[in-house]
This record gives sequence, C-alpha cells and structure tokens, in this order.
Amino acid sequence: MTEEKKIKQELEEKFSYLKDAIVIKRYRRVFVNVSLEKFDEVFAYAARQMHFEALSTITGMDNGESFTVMYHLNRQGRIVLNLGINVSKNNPVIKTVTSFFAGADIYERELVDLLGIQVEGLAVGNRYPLPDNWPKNEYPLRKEWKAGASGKETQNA
Amino acid sequence: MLKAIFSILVFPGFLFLFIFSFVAEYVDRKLCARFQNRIGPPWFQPLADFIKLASKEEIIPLEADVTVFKLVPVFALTASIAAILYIPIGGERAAFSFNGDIIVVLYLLTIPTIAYFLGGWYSRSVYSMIGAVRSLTQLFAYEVPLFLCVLASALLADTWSLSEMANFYNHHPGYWFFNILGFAIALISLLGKLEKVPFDIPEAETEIVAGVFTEYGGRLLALLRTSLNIETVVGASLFTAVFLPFGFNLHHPAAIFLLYLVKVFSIIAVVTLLRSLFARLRLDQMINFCWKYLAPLALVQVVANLILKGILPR
Amino acid sequence: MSKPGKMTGQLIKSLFKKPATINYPAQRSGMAEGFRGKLKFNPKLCIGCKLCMRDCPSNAIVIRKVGEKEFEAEIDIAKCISCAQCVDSCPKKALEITPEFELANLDRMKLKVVFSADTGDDTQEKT
Amino acid sequence: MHDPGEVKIPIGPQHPALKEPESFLISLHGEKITASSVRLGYNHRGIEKACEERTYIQDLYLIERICGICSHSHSTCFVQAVEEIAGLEIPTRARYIRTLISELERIHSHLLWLGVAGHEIGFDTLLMYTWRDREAVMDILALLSGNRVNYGINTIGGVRRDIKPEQKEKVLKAIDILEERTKYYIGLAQEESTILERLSKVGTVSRQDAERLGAVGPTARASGIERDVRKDDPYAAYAELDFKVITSDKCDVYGRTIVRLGELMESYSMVRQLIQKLPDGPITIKAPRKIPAGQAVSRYEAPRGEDFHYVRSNGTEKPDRVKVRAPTLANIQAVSKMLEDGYLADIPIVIAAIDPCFSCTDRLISLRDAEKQSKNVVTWESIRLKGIEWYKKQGIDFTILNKKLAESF
Repeated sequence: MTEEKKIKQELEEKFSYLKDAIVIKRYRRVFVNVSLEKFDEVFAYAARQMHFEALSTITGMDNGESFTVMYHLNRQGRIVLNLGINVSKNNPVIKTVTSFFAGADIYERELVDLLGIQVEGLAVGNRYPLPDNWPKNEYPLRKEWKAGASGKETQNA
Repeated sequence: MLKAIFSILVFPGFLFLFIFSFVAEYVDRKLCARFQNRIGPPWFQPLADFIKLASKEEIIPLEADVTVFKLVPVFALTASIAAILYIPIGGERAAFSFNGDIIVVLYLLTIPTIAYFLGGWYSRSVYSMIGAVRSLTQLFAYEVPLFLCVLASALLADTWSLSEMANFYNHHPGYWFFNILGFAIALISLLGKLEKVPFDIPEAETEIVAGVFTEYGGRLLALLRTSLNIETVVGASLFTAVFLPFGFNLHHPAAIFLLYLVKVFSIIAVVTLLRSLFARLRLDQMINFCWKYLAPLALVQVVANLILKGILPR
Repeated sequence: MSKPGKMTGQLIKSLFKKPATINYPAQRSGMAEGFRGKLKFNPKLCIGCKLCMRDCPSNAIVIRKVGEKEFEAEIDIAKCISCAQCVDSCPKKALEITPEFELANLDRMKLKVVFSADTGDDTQEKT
Repeated sequence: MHDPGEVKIPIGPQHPALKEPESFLISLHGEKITASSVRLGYNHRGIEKACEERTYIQDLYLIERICGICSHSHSTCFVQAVEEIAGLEIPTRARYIRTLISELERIHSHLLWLGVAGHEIGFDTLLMYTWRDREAVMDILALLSGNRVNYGINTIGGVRRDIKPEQKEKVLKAIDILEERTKYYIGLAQEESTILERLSKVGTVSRQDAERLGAVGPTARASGIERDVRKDDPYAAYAELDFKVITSDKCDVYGRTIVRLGELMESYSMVRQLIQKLPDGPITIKAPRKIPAGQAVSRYEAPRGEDFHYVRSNGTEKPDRVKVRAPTLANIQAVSKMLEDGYLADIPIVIAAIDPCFSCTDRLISLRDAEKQSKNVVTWESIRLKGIEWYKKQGIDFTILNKKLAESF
C-alpha cells in the first residue's frame, strides 16, 4: 500500500466522519475537507501523531458565500496534506495554529489583512502585508472587492 | 612673511594639496578598479564629483546643531592642511619646523577624526551618532600603534623634529630599514585612520548608511571628502618622511620632489591593494586585532630601537 | 587554514588583464541572437484577428483597421515587457521580435510607436 | 538621547543593506542587538488579485515578474499546477529544457548571492569578481531563452524555445569556466581570514529552531535539515538526475555560504547531465485556453528554498485563486532568531544570508489608478522642473548640455 493510502486509512480509522472527505489527487497530494468544529482535533492529530512537521503555508479563498481556509502540511518535505475548512463569510473566525507551528504567524496575518478572517489567539504584532493606514473593512482578496476608490486614499495619506 | 603665506596657500599648503588630493583619489579609484578587473573612472572624475557636490543644495537636518555641523568640514580640512607644513616633502627641510613638531603633526592628524565625531554627533541622526561613536572607539585602537611606530623612528634618530629626523636618516643611509616592522604596522593603522576597508567601520555603508557623513550633502560633503583625500596625502607624506627617509641628497630639487611623489603614490598603491583585499571587520574584532597584535608589535619596535640606538654608530 | 589576503595573486594578475567591463556607450557588447527586444510588424500578413491583443499581458499592443484588409499596429514600448507572447499567438506570423534593446527615451510620448499599414515602417506617434 | 544605553535604529524601508524595501527595527545596546522586529509588505503589488482578473497565458508572464532572480521558479511552479489541473503530460524534451533553465537560474542566483554577501561584509572585490563571472551564465540564459532575466521559456504545455546543438557547446564551455571559478571561491571562503571572521558563528539558528520556524532551502540545509523538493518531491526531470543534497551542520552564515557554493558544483554536474541526456522530440503540446475546474498544489525548489503555489480553477480562462508562498516568507521568521545576541555589524549579512527576495514575499494587491491627480502629490516632472530652476538660480544651466545629449541618441 502506498504511503498516501496509509495516510487516508489512518485518518479514516481515527475519525469516522472523514470517510468521504479524503481525496488522493495524485501521488504525494492528499486533500481533506474538515468541518470547522472538528478541525482542531484532526489538525492536532496530523501535526503531532502523524508527524506532519512542516507547514508550507495557509491559503485563504473566497467562494462567494463562504471562505475556504486550506492548511498545507508536509511530512519530511514529501507528502503534502491539504486540510481545508469552510468558514462562513458573515462571521469568519478561526483559531490560530501558532502553537503547533511558530512560523504560521505570518500566514495567519495574511488571512486577517486580505480576507478579513479573524484569527483567535494571534499575538499582537505588525500587520502584514497591507500598509498601516489601509482603510477598515476593505479586504482585497474578497471577490466583491475591486481595485479603485480605496486604493487612492492610502496612496495619498 | 611672504614666504610663509606662499607655503600656506600655494606650496606645500592649500593649492598643492588640493590638486594632489584629486590626483591621489584618482590613482586610488583607478587602481582599485583595475584590481577588480574594471575599467575605472576617467581622470577628471574626482574633480567632476567635487564640482557636482559643490553645486548641490545644502540640506541641514532640523535637529542638527547648525554651527558645529557647518564648521566641522572646515576644521577637518584646515587641520590636515596645517599638518603638511611641518612635513619635509621637497628635501630635508619642511616649510616650518621646531623641536617637537612630530607630536604636533600627529595631533593635527587626529583633529579630522575628532571633527568627524562632532559632525556625526551633532547631526542627531542615529546612523551618524553610531558612526561617530564608532569612529571615536576606533581612534583609540589604531592611534596607539600608529604613534608608537612613529615615535620609534624618532627615538632612533633621537629628535622630536621631522626635519631633523630626515636629516639624521639622510646622513645614516640604511638606518631607515630598521623601522620596517614599524612601517608595516603604521600602514595598517593608517587604514584605520583613513577609514578604509577592513577598518571602514565608522562609515560602513551596508550597516549605518555612511556613518558620520550620512546627513552631509552638497558643499559640506565636498569639503569633507576633500579633507579625507588630503588626509590620505598628508598621511602618506608623513610616512615618506618617517619611514622612507632616503634620497634627500639628490642633486636636483626636482629629482628629490619626484622621488617624494613616487614614494607617496607607492604608499597609496599599497593602501589601495589592502583595501581591496579584505572584508570589513567588526568593531570588536578590529579593536582586538589592534590591541592584541599591532600594539605589542609596535612596542617591540620601540624596544628594538632603544637597543639599536645604543649599539649603532651615530 | 586561515590566510589573510588570499586574493592578492588574483588582484595583481588583474592589473595586467584586459578589464571585463566596457566603456558604454562608446563600446557596445550586443545581444545574443534571438534576444527579445523591440517588436516588428508586417502589415501584409496581418488578418486583424487581434489574438495578440487578447494575449498581451500588459496591453501594450493595439491593432487598428484602417481600410479593407489593412491594419496598423500601435505598440507602447513603455508597456511592452518583451515577452514575445504576441509573436507566439499570431497565427500568420505578422509579428516578429528584434534584438534591438536600447529603447529608452527622454520623452514618454515618443515611446508609442505606430507601424503603418502600407510599409510596416515605424513612426513615433505625434500627439 | 534620554537613555544612553539604548538606541533604536531603523534598517529600512530604505537602507543600503537592503536591495528592496523592507523594514527592520533594531534596538541596540552599544553594538549589541537587544531586540528586533520586522515589518513586511512594502512591495505588495496585488499580483494574487491581479491573477484572478487575467487569463492563464497572461498570468504566466505576471507570475514570472513576481521576482527577477527566481522568475523561472515562479513561472514553472505555476505552470506545473495549471498543467496538473488540465491533465497535460508535457513532452520529455520540454521537461529537460525546463530543468536546464532552472539549474542555470540557480547558478546565476547563487553567484549573485555570493557577490551580495561579499558586499554586505564590505568585501567589494569579491562582489566585482563574482558578478563578472556571473555574466557567463547570464549570457547563456540570454542565448537559450532570449532574455537575461524573466526568461519566458515556459508556456502551458511545454516550453517556447528549443535548444540547438551549437548552443549546447556554448553552455558546456561556460559551465567549465564557472566550475573552475567556483572552485576558487570555495577555496577563498575556506581560507580568507576576514571572510571566516565575519561569517563564522554569526546568525546561528539551531536545527530545532529552523524546523520550528519553518525555514526552507539553503537556510534550512545549513542547519542540518536535509530537505530539498528536488529530491523529496521530484518534479520536471529531477527524478532522472544524479545529484546530492548539500547540507552543513554549522548552522551559521558560513554554513549557508558553503551550502550554496556546494550547490553550485552540483548544479554544474546537473547541467552537464541534462545536456548529455536531452532527448529528441517535440517541445510542446497543445493546451486548452479554458482550464477545467479543479485544484492543484505545486512545489518547486527555488534557489532560495521551497516555492509553493496553489491554483484553483473554475472552468473559465481565468483562475479562481492563485496562492504564492515564496521561500523568503518562510525564512524571514528565522531572521529574528538569527539576530538575537548579534552585533549591529552582523545585521546586513545575517539578513542577506537567507538570500531574501522581498518582491517574492509581498505579492498581492490593488492596481492603483495611475491617472489620479491630487494637490499633495508631487509629480516627477515638477520635481525635475524645480531642480532645473534651482540650478539656474545658482548660475548653472544644463539645458544646452541636455539638448546635446538628447541629440546624440
């Protein structure tokens, strides 16, 4: 059995609700969809027990009605496990993963700035990557956001 | 009186040094470029730079002390020009001399560094201030070996006047060779004095922008750069008198002067080679190096000269 | 192991070597064959499909119809990134890339170049 | 200064040590660093958003311009993701050419880094020599791809230019020269005392810390982490090549230098293998303009470390989401750790040692209206006029000279 299949089997055995949520796209690429409530235990299990010891990045996406936040983990640089969660657009709140990966800090700040997703437990610090005088409630990576009016304000300030 | 004014304003004073410093800068830059396998600047580049800077607007930081800020380049320039008057360049005799002028020259050569410190400190910019502190810290490291080496040479000649020293070595040909260790140490210290790699710590570009010169621009920077170039020339001239005192008995004064030029350019060439050879040291490494190696070796030279003074025929 | 001044030999050797740099603009090194520089337009071949306009990543090219089966091209050199995607996209090979790369100009307006529909010669746009 | 013991010094956004705008605020006690903080984002250009508004073909060139040095890295990484979604299997020859360009790019990037490192420690001679030698590989890249940077060799479904037999000869010749020069630099780095003094025991980051902070590329490998996407998750033609992953357990800037120099030697051998094995065949297959809906993760070992792209398509000509994680973003978090207990003088080289590329790091955002006029905004033209006016008042007039200059072109 390939390593990818083993990962799928292990996750399915441990978390029965993941039965249909795991897709092996190709060798070394495993995509998993998790609900927001169950995310913590799956993520903790993957990071601690399954030894996915590196976080490549976190991708935030706007689906129109909701956001998808995808965590790209890898094991020894080989297999990439992509854990995706759906977050409602009305109340986008997720928890920080900086306790698992100190380096996640900057990726989470990106979610905050560009999509307006709140990250609980994120330490106070410089914002990234938008300027400090960027107007509130302007999130450029949201689909409805268009470059124009808000950009000018910050440029003049 | 007229002769004195001529010495101060024309030769070997202001005008001569002014032109000579441009030539020295050109030689330094061109050689450095050739060492680095580049073409390098055309001959008029230093002059063009000077004119460009001199025609630029002067910008003085809001928080800077205007008087000190403006006076510093003038201080630095005058001190280095004053120093050359006591250094014999066209023969055994300098324009002026008295017993003890070695000390005066050495201190006149310290004034530019102190001036840079003041200029940097009163610029009130963090980079300038750090540069100022660094230049002063560095001063204490290279000054000791430099002074010791010059004094060692004076000890052997048993005089405190540069002109008499030249006279002594001229009448005892070959004696200057005993100072060769001191010469080497002094050359390395000179790199520190002129703030060149590996001791360009006070103006380390990648760390503190330009150190004390960060806030300077326009005419003031032109003056500062000229004073640094003049310092190079004066330093090299001092070395020719102290460490390479030979050939003063040539028949023609022009020949003696030509020999002097050759000596100065050789020293500049060595300085250029050294500055293209190394990476910049850190301040702590530089101080360690100066106190651990240079100062003890300079002391060895002093002790050796004291012994030699007793043995050698006078 | 540690040797100060390891590069001395190399430096002295360089003194007697020809410099690696050249005195631009008096001397020019030129570019390799196939270098992507300024575009060239051949109006005889153009069929006005405007595929080049659609694929251009920086909207630097405009094809205009000036008569029956006659087209002229306007290229904004300031916008053109010399990727030559238009050359690949063109089904009739009406566009070509030349190795000319010294395209800077003191006047921004002179960077707009129009290739006439008759001869394909380029003229700077007068505005 | 109220507290004479502590000075806060800004390194950036404009600073000679940084080639790109990024800001480090350093607290100093004397020459010692007591605290540091980093502010990124000055280079944010809105590329991720812009990608969503352009076609795949246009995105290719946009992505390529994320960064000048690792342009091929980003474009290959992106194009691999798109090809994976579209289910395109590109020809072997195209894979080899892509790999060849990527190794040449690594050579060019590492030589550039060596020069920059030399400059940061005040060794300008080293800078001049390495950049002189780098011209050899730049010429080769210009010959093969048509440009010195932003090669534009990739297209969806293959590569755009083929390699001719006589070009192979030139590549091999240049590689011979470069190999000899690199051996010299390896000797230099191991023996020149001022280099050793400045690089050893500077900017250390232990293996545990590097792992915890997610360091990638040569930064991670210099801390003993044997990780290289080319080996771990082979793409393009790397599975068919024979090469070693260079690591060092020195954990400091010196280790990073040695790792990069070692990688140069590996790259030379790889380029030779690629030229030798280069199979015949087509260089491209036809790709659809509309990419079917799907998602893909693509990884690529850029000269600076793991480059990571995520692409989601929705069945149109334009992608739905493009996410780019450049290696510098992963490494920048280790910099604060490296700066701890260091000296002010070490800051430039420590920052340079991760080979930062801030353009890569800050991609996204807003295309601003360039036509905007405002009273507060000073245009370039008005600054120029003011300058001319000022000089005229001083009695200096450059207009005649300018005209002559303009005529001479």
